[in-house]
Parts: sequence; structure tokens; C-alpha cells
Amino acid sequence: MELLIQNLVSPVVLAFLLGIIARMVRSDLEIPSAIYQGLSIYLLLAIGLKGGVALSQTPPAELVGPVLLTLALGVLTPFSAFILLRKLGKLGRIDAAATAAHYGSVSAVTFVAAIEAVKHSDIPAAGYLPALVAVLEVPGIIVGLLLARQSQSGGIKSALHEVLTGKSIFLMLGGLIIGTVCGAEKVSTIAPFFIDPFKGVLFLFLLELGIVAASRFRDLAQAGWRLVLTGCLLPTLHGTIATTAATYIGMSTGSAAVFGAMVASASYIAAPAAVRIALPKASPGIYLTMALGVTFPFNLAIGIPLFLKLAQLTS
Amino acid sequence: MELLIQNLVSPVVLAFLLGIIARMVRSDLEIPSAIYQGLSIYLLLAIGLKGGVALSQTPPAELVGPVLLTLALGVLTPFSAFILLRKLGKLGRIDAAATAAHYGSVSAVTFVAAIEAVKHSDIPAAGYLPALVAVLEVPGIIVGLLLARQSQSGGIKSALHEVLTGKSIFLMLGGLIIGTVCGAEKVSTIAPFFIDPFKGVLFLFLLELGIVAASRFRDLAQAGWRLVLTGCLLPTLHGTIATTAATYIGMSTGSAAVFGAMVASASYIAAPAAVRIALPKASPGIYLTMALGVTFPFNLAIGIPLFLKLAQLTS
Amino acid sequence: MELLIQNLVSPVVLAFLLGIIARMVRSDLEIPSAIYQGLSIYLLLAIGLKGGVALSQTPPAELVGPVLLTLALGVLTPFSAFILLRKLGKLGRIDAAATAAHYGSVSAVTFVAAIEAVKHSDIPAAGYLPALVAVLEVPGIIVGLLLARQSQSGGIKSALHEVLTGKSIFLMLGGLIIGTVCGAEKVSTIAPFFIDPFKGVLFLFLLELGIVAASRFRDLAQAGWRLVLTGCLLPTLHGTIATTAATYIGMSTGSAAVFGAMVASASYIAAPAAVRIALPKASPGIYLTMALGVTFPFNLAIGIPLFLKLAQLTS
Amino acid sequence: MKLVTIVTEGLLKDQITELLKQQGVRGFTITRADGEGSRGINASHWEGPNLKIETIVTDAVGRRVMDLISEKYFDHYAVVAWLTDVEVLRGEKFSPVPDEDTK
Amino acid sequence: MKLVTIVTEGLLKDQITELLKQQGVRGFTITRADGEGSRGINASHWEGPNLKIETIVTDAVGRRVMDLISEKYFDHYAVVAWLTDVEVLRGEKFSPVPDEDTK
Amino acid sequence: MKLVTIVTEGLLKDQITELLKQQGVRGFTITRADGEGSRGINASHWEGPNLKIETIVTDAVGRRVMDLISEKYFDHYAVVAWLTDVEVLRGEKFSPVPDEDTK
Ligand SMILES: Nc1ncnc2c1ncn2[C@@H]1O[C@H](COP(=O)(O)O)[C@@H](O)[C@H]1O
Ligand SMILES: Nc1ncnc2c1ncn2[C@@H]1O[C@H](COP(=O)(O)O)[C@@H](O)[C@H]1O
Ligand SMILES: Nc1ncnc2c1ncn2[C@@H]1O[C@H](COP(=O)(O)O)[C@@H](O)[C@H]1O
Ligand code: NA
Ligand code: NA
Ligand code: NA
Repeated sequence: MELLIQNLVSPVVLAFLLGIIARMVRSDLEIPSAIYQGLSIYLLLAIGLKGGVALSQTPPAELVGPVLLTLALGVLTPFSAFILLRKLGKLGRIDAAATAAHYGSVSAVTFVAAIEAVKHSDIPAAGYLPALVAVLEVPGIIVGLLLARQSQSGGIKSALHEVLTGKSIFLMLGGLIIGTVCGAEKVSTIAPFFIDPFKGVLFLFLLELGIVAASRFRDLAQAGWRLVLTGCLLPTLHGTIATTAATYIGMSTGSAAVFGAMVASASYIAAPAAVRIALPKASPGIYLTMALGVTFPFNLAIGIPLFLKLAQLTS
Repeated sequence: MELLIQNLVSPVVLAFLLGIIARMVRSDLEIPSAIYQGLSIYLLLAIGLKGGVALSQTPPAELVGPVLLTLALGVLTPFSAFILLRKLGKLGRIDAAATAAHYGSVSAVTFVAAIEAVKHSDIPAAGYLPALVAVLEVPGIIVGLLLARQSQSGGIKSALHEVLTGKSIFLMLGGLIIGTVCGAEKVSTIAPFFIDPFKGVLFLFLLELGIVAASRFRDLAQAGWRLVLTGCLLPTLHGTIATTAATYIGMSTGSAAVFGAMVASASYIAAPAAVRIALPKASPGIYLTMALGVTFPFNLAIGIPLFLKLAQLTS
Repeated sequence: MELLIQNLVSPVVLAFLLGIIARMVRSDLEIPSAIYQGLSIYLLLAIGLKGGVALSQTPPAELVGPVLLTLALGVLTPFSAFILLRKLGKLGRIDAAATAAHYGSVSAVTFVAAIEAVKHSDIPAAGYLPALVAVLEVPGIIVGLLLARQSQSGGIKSALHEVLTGKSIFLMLGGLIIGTVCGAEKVSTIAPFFIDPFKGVLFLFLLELGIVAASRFRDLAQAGWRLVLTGCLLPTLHGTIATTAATYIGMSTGSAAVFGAMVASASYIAAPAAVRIALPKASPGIYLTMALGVTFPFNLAIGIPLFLKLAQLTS
Repeated sequence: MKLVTIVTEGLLKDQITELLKQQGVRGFTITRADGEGSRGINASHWEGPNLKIETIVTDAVGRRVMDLISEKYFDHYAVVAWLTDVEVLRGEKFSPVPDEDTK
Repeated sequence: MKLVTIVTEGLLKDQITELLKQQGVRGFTITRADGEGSRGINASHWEGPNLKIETIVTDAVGRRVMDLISEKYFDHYAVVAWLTDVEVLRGEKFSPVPDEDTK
Repeated sequence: MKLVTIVTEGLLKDQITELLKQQGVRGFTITRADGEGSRGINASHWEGPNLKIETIVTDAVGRRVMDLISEKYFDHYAVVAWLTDVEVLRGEKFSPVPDEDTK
């Protein structure tokens, strides 16, 4: 409980809350879209660069286990999501598949929030984790689209192009490679821009995300309690499995908790774009509301501390 | 005199001057409006956060005096402004009331410039001052609007909503609360973004403000010497009263000077928006020109060093 | 060779490459234009400020030689460029003159990249160099326009106004003067914004520049091998002359190398704007492609390490 | 069908979109704009620049919206509006929301 | 001549400009826009807001573009389009690219 | 009344607004835009994207502005312009500034 409150009373969580309030009181506050896009570019590059530096210091052998586990979960979670969304959520095939693609992929911001929460708790998380984020981002989307079994001709192909060349993956991978190639010393020259102010930029980003998420809330009523419930159960399920498995293959406490949060998260950047292209009939009002309006705040408030506790218990 | 020059030769003042020159030589320099809005959001949040941390370290008892004084001046200054604007400035009732609302409120940037000037002089200013800025922002606007005595039905109400949920107050109060709740340690995680680069961001902001202020100068001729004179007398009067009163209730030399500059300043963010809604017949060409074209540069160049000197003499 | 690779494997060069790749794979990555303009404003101001501080610490006598050399090369290089562009590049008079104006002027980003490369090699470059950038920016453009010998009436005059009040020169000069007037101590208050994160901002800027340069590549085929060759020979020629001359008049190894890169570079900010106004008949497809698509990457990858080596050999 | 174009200072965004919705308008598109006009002044720089609001409506709604905007805003605010004839496909999409229209 | 105005969610930018080029369109202008419509939701905030694509074309091309857009996008995407009569000088500039037109 | 729409590379902003004012135009609205056209190149990335300038004018002024723009800019600059019929309320606001008009 104290851990929970400790987690909630952090600048980034409160920034998210502030954004929600801004929307509720109908404040005219808005982050100009150019700024918002600038912040996203910054965050993705920074995550990549930091991960790249860590990769350059990690022996490849150490990565094999985590990468395989990530791939496995990237393929499995869209199935579990699909089933729950169909049975519990009562969604049609296409909407369920579209939403499953989101739960199979990953939210970079949830990942970062987990990193920060864990850092706060002084339990080291491995530096190579951002590489896993990149690995996890793609397969879930593909499986999700396949589950729909009726994308238009060319739909999957152009969706794949969208995911792989979409800025989300492109920037994170780009940063990852530059970070790996350049190594710690050279990256340190850009650290005062990309590393030190990172959490402050995240603060601003979450302020905007709060505004956007709150604008999804009015769709919640329409979505119904079934979907809200599913949006809370799915991350709990996925996160629990992932955290346990991670501890099992020997990842550190901190790493296992962050890994759990990653797998528990639902993409709201890469997945929506790809799904919109391959499955235009699926309703964004459903998948976006669940990913950003339910699961993201759930993870931020409850999921992350939960997986942290779980990681501490299981390791 | 030396103090004056010392104050003028500072990066932020020179940035303001550079903006004015840009406009005068018809340079095509302009800060894109998205960037300008981004900078404003940053500055207001940062002021709030810094103030919040200070609040969390200030015993409430210490705040009672300053808060009461702030409220008193927030109610009094619109009256003195109204009278001078009517008598000396020869303005009609509505324009005088609209402009009085601006002088009753506060300019956050003037406040920050004063903080920096005082910091430079090594006289400590209390950390809780940003809380007073938030307190000062609202009452003056309301009194000003009431002075017009003929706002359309609903006008005052929607103006109040505009002020209270307007981004200006919303962000500063939001930052203030987050800073108070999180305290120094947690806020330190976002300090490399919100605290360290603050003055540099202010530099850019003042560059833009210089451009905007200079575009008001051509309205000065039209406004006439009476209004220019009033725009210099009002801050002198208000600042002198405020500085003296602040010293009297025991605020430190630095705090009293900054407090003087706050009260002397005229709002050009929150007030114009509210006045535009409640008093559409008032001319923005008058109130904006006075607040931004006369009083802001006056305070930056002359007011701040004056109140600092005064605070030193009276304490 | 090792120096070359060492130079290429740096964050900023790789950022440029990442931008090129983004374009090639048709990624939807783009830096919003407001952000791009914000980055430019930042970089130009920062270069100016840093230079100004250095100027305030440099005895004027030390500047006479470098300034005269800069002026001489600013007048000479458009001629050599014009001749090569006519003879080897087979361009018409107007296109040749327009392009010569670009080669006579200077690219601030090339300059900064050279500074960083030299810093990496631990050979000190003089702090006053940014002042030379400002000096070099104008004369080449004027000479280039005169070479066209048929600008419309008023064309040169309004082009001159464009150059002198254009944001590029205006910001750099403005920063230079503020830096000189304020000196190191006062500028240090804005250093956490303008100095420390500088290279990181440059990283983002080069990412965008890579995207833009790559979009020029498809014009390369059309431009033909003659122009590509000329676009490589010109910087080699100009840079070699400049580096040698700089060593000759006693500039340090690092300064001579950076100076060489400056003179070798072709403007793609100030010059295009001025040329567009004074010589509307000249084809942007030619001069922009050469400056940004050929010469900039050439200098980044090959020119800078070359001039550095040359400076080491000749001093 | 008519295209109504309204250029307004940013501050009035909520008021004007509210007015549109009350007239049964089903959708609109907003672009940021700068401008110069008789007033020669942008009342609140901080509120952002002007906005251009465009909406496709039936002729009747178009005229009503023009009248209302002119009446409420032309005198004291930086607002300008004009009406253009346009052609659309599947026009039902732009007919006024029924229950609002009959008000 | 006709002005075709297409308001679309940002994601479709490449698809729609591709479609225009295939119809022989020689140029177009794109503005960023926000909007509200029947769907009431912007499918991908991250992709940026809506886009407004404007292109001056001959009457024939205009009608063809309208038909194609309506057919391909109206059902499942946040896309709206309209056609306006306009007058231009030197109209040749806006005639369809020949080899494309005859396809 | 006519709506003149001018799409131009950003560099010409001052020149074109100057030209409009000389023709007695009382106001205009400017939006940032991107575009593709025959030139296929944006001459100066740094100057920002294209601009779309819209102004409501009387028929006579509209034609004169179109002619001048076409004459001065069509050959060498990335400029495109078109004229649309529009309806306004309180048209006096858009009549040319008198002393300019009689020039
Ligand atoms: N004749 C016009 N044509 C197009 N837009 C105009 C015109 N006059 C004014 N505007 C726009 O309407 C806004 C307010 O105009 P005004 O109320 O005349 O100051 C200006 O900032 C312009 O964006
Ligand atoms: N009646 C309308 N007039 C102008 N723009 C509209 C209209 N309806 C919809 N739009 C625009 O088209 C987008 C998609 O609309 P919809 O498909 O109805 O959600 C909206 O975001 C608006 O930008
Ligand atoms: N047919 C067209 N319809 C709409 N806008 C156009 C058209 N052709 C060109 N443009 C715009 O005008 C600019 C210059 O065109 P151009 O001079 O043909 O390169 C382009 O960047 C577009 O923004
Ligand atoms: Na997931
Ligand atoms: Na005040
Ligand atoms: Na050069």
C-alpha cells in the first residue's frame, strides 16, 4: 500500500493526473501538436540511445534468454487478449483482433514510467531492456492482424511497412544502433540533452497524455463495464506471467518488474497506426479507449507497483 | 545608476532588446507560435514547481502576512489604476476598467525577471513568492471587471471560468501543488529539465516578447503621451507601496523588491483573455499596448532596480 | 583513415545518416517545421553567444589577421566557384552565379560539426571563430549576385536587406554581441540551456537535415556527374587553400582546420533566401542540391577530417 | 450545399463551435491562421493566432449561421465570415442533426 | 476549373496523394487541421491531426477524384471532400498530366 | 464578392501582402501549408513551408490582384492563385480602402 502511494506521488504520475484534470475542468490548456511530436521524437531517441549504450556493454550471451522470452510473449499475449476480448469483452472478431494487436505490442511510455519507478526503489533494472521494447513492439501487431483473418489485399503488407518504418520503431531502433555503435563515451557528449533532462520531458509528455486519455473517458461509458474490466484484467494477467517468467529465467528483481510492465502495457502509438491501415473497419473508439483510457492509467497507478512487489516476492 | 546598468546588461534584458531590434529592422525572425506556447507552458510549470518545493519547506504561519498583503493589494491596485487611467489617462469607463484589471493582476515574466535580478545581487528572495503570484493573479481582474459595471449577462461568470481554468493559472497552480506534494527530493529528478535551463528558456521567451512588444510601439503614438505617462506612473506607485509594505511586515530585502515588481507589473496573459470575453467593447489596442508596450519594459529596465534600491533603503 | 572512421562514428554524423535512411525507407518520420525552426534559432543564438564570450576574452589585435583573411576568401571563393561551375559544371551564367554565392558564404552547421570533430581530437580551436562565421556569411553572397550581372532593379538591394536582417545573421550577430557585452560570468547563467545541451540539439537538427538532404538526392541524377564532381572539388579546393593560409598566418592547428571547413562549406540558409529574391530565374534545384545534397555531406564525411589532417601536417 | 468559412480570434473557439452545434452542424474543420484586418491587432498573442473554421452545411443552416455570427460577433470581435457554393457526394452526411434543427 | 478539397485523417496522406497523382493531378496544397465529425475521434493522435488537401483540377478530373475518394474512403475513414468552382489564370498549368490522363 | 486564394513560397510573404495593400485590400488571412507542384522543390526549407493567403475583395480588386500576381510571380516563383465566388454579410467591410482604390 505504501509502495502504491509512493508510486503515485511522483512528478510524472501527477503530471498525468494534472492533464486529466485540465480536461475535466475544460481548461484551454493544450500542448501544441508540434511540441507533442517533438517530445515523442525526443523520448524515443533517448530511450534508444540509452539502451544502445547498455547493449554495447552487455555480453550477447546474456541477451539470448530475455530476447526469446520477449518473442514468445509477443506471440502469446495477442491470443490471450483475443480470447478475453471475445469472451469477456463480447467484442466482434475484427474489433477483438484489432485490440489484441495493441495488447500484444508495447507502450514505450509505460516502459519508461516503470524504469523510473524501479529506479526510485533502488532495485537495478538491466540497461538492455529498451532493446526488448523494440523486439516486443512488432510481433504482437502482426499476430493481432492475422487473427482478424480478413484484412484487405495488401493490408497486412502495408501495415507491416507502417510498423517497421513508422517513426516509433524507427527512432527507437535508430537510437539503439547509434548508441551501440558509439558507446558510452561518445554518447556522453549528447547526454546533457538526451539523458539528464529526460524525466522532465517525460513530465510534459504525460501532461499531454493525461489530456488525451481524459478525452477518451467519455467513451468509457459507451464501451461498458465489460471492456473496462477486460482492460484491467489483461495487464494484470500479462504482467503477472511476464514478471514470473522473467524472474524464472534469472532476470534481476528490477528488470523483471519492468519487463512485466512492458508486456502488460498496450501500444497506443505503433499499433493504432498499423491497425487503422490494415483493419479500417475496426473501431478506434474501442481499441484506443482501452489502450490509452483504461490500461495505461491502470498500469501507471496499479500495475507497476504490483509487478514490482511480485518481482520482489518471486526472486 | 550602476545598479541600473548592471541590471540592464543581463542576458534576459538584452534578449528583450534584441527582439525589439528585430522588429525595428524588419527582420523576418519569428518564434513559431507552437514554440512560443511551449516556452510559456514550460515557464509557468517551472515557476509553479519551484514555488511548490519552497512552500513545502515553509511553515504556514510565515505565509499569513504575505498572503493577506497580496490580497489587499490585489483589490486596491485596480482602484488606483482606474482612477489614474480616468483622470490622467482620460480613458472612458470601459477602457479604464479593462486596463485596471491588467494592472491589478500580475505578469509572471516580470516576476521572474525580478527574481533573477535579485539573485544576481545576492539578496535572498523567499521561495514562497510564486505562491503569491498565483494569489495575486485573480482578484485584480475581478475587481477590474466589476468597475466596468456593465458587462453583458454571464460575462463575468465566463470571464472567471476563463481566468481560473486558463492555462496561465492552471499551469502555475498545477506546478505549485505538484511541487508541494512531491517535495524537494522528488522534484530534483526533473530539475535538469525544469530548473537548470530555466533562465535560458526565459532568454528565448523574452526575445519573442521583445518582438511582440515592439509591434505595439506603433500604437504608442496613437495612445498619446498621457497613456505612456500613466503606464510609467502606475508601476512606480504600486511598486513603491508594495515594496514598502512588504518591508514593513518583515519580508526580507530581496523578497520585498520582488514583491514590489510583482504588484507593479501588469498582466498580459491572463487578464487580456478574461477582459476580451467579459468586456469586448474595450480596446485591446489600449490595454495591451500599456501592459506590454509600456509597463513591461519600464519595469524590466527601471522598475526592478528601483524597487531593489528602495527595499535596501527601507529595511 | 582511422581519423576518417573516428570522425564518421560520431553521434551527429550518424544522426545525419539516420535522417537519410528515414527518407530512403520512406519512413513517416518528420521533424515538425516549428520544431525545426526552433532548433535553428537555438543553434544560431548559441553559436553567437559562445563566440561572443570568447570575443570578450580575445585581444582585438589577435583578430586582425583572421578577419582580413576571412574577408579575402569571402571575396575570392565565389570567383573560383563561378569559374569551375561554368567550365566543369557547364552551368549557365545565372545558375553559376547563384551557386557561387552559396559557395562564397558559409554553412553554420558545417562549422559546428568541425568544431565538435576538432574538440574530439583534443586540438584547441580558438573561441573567436564564430565571429569569423558571421564575417564570412555576407560578402560571398554579394559577389555571387554581382557575378550574375543582371539582377532586376532593386534586386541586389532587397537581397542585401534579406541577408542582413535575415534570421540567420541576425541571431548569430545578436548572440555574438550579447555574449561580448555580458561576458563569461553572466552568460554562465544561461549556459545550462545554451551551452551544455548544444550537441544534443545539433543531433536532432542533423537528423532533420539528413531527411532534407536525402530528398535532394533524387535531383542528383538529374544534376549529372559534372555537378556532383564540382560539388566535391570546390570544398576540397577552398578548404585546402583556407587551411593552409590559416596555418600560415599563425592560427592554431584546430582553428586552421575549422577555418578550412568553414570556407569549404556552402551556405544553405542565408544564401538560398537572398538568391531566390535577387535571382529568381536561377534554379533552386541546382544550388540547393549542390550545397545540401553534395557539399554538406562531403564536408561532414571527408572534408573535415581532411582539413584536420592537413592542418596537422602544415603546422 | 454551402461551405461556411469563419475566421476568428482564437479566444472564441469554444463559443463559436458551440453555436455551430446548436444549429445542428455535424462537423467542422479548424486550421490555425494569422491575419490582418481592420482591427490590426491580435488581442491575445498567448491564446494563439486566429482560427479558420470551415463547415459544410445545407443552404438554410448556412444562412442561419452567417446571420448569427454576424449579429453576435462582427461588432466587437475580430471575426470575418463568408459563404461558398460547394458540391458534395453523399450529402446526407451534412444535413443538420434532426432534433437540433427543429428547435 | 474545380477546387477539390479533401479533409482526411493524417494517416492517409500518402495513399491520397498517390491517388491524386494517378489521376494526373499536377499539384496540391496541404494544411494541417483539426476537426470534429460524425466519428468524433481522431484515430491516431500521434500521427498528427487531420490534413486538408486542396487541388485545382479540370472538371473531369475533379469529378473522378471525388468519386474515387468517396468510394474508397468514406465508409471507414474520417474523410470528407467537396468541390468548388474556381477561376484561374493560365489554366494549362492545371490540366492533367497527359500520359496519366489517358490511362 | 470574390475570395482570392494565393499559395506562395514563404519567402514572398512581405512582397505579396505589400502588393495586396497597394490594391486597397483591407484584410487577409494566412495559413501555413505544404505542397507539391510543377517545380517539385521547396526553395528554402529554412524559410518555412508555403503560405496560403486568402482575401475577400470586390470583383474588380480580385481581378486586378490575380493579374498582378500572375504577371509578377507565375514565371519564376512557386506561386499559384485562384478566384472563388463568395457571399458575405455587411460587404462594406471588404470594399477597397478608398484612397488606394482611386490610384
Ligand atoms: N478581407 C479579408 N479577407 C480575408 N480575411 C480577412 C479579411 N479581413 C479580415 N480578415 C481576417 O479576419 C481577422 C479579423 O479581422 P478584423 O476584424 O477586420 O480585424 C483578420 O485577422 C484576418 O485574419
Ligand atoms: N460538415 C463538415 N464540414 C467540414 N468538415 C467536416 C465536416 N464533417 C466532418 N468534417 C471533417 O472531416 C473529419 C472527419 O469527419 P468524420 O468522418 O465525420 O468523423 C472531421 O475531423 C472534420 O475535420
Ligand atoms: N494544382 C494545384 N492545386 C493546388 N495547389 C497547387 C497546385 N499546383 C501547385 N500548387 C501549390 O503551389 C505551390 C507551387 O507550385 P509550383 O509553382 O507548381 O511548384 C505548390 O507547392 C503547391 O502548394
Ligand atoms: Na503488451
Ligand atoms: Na499588478
Ligand atoms: Na564557403
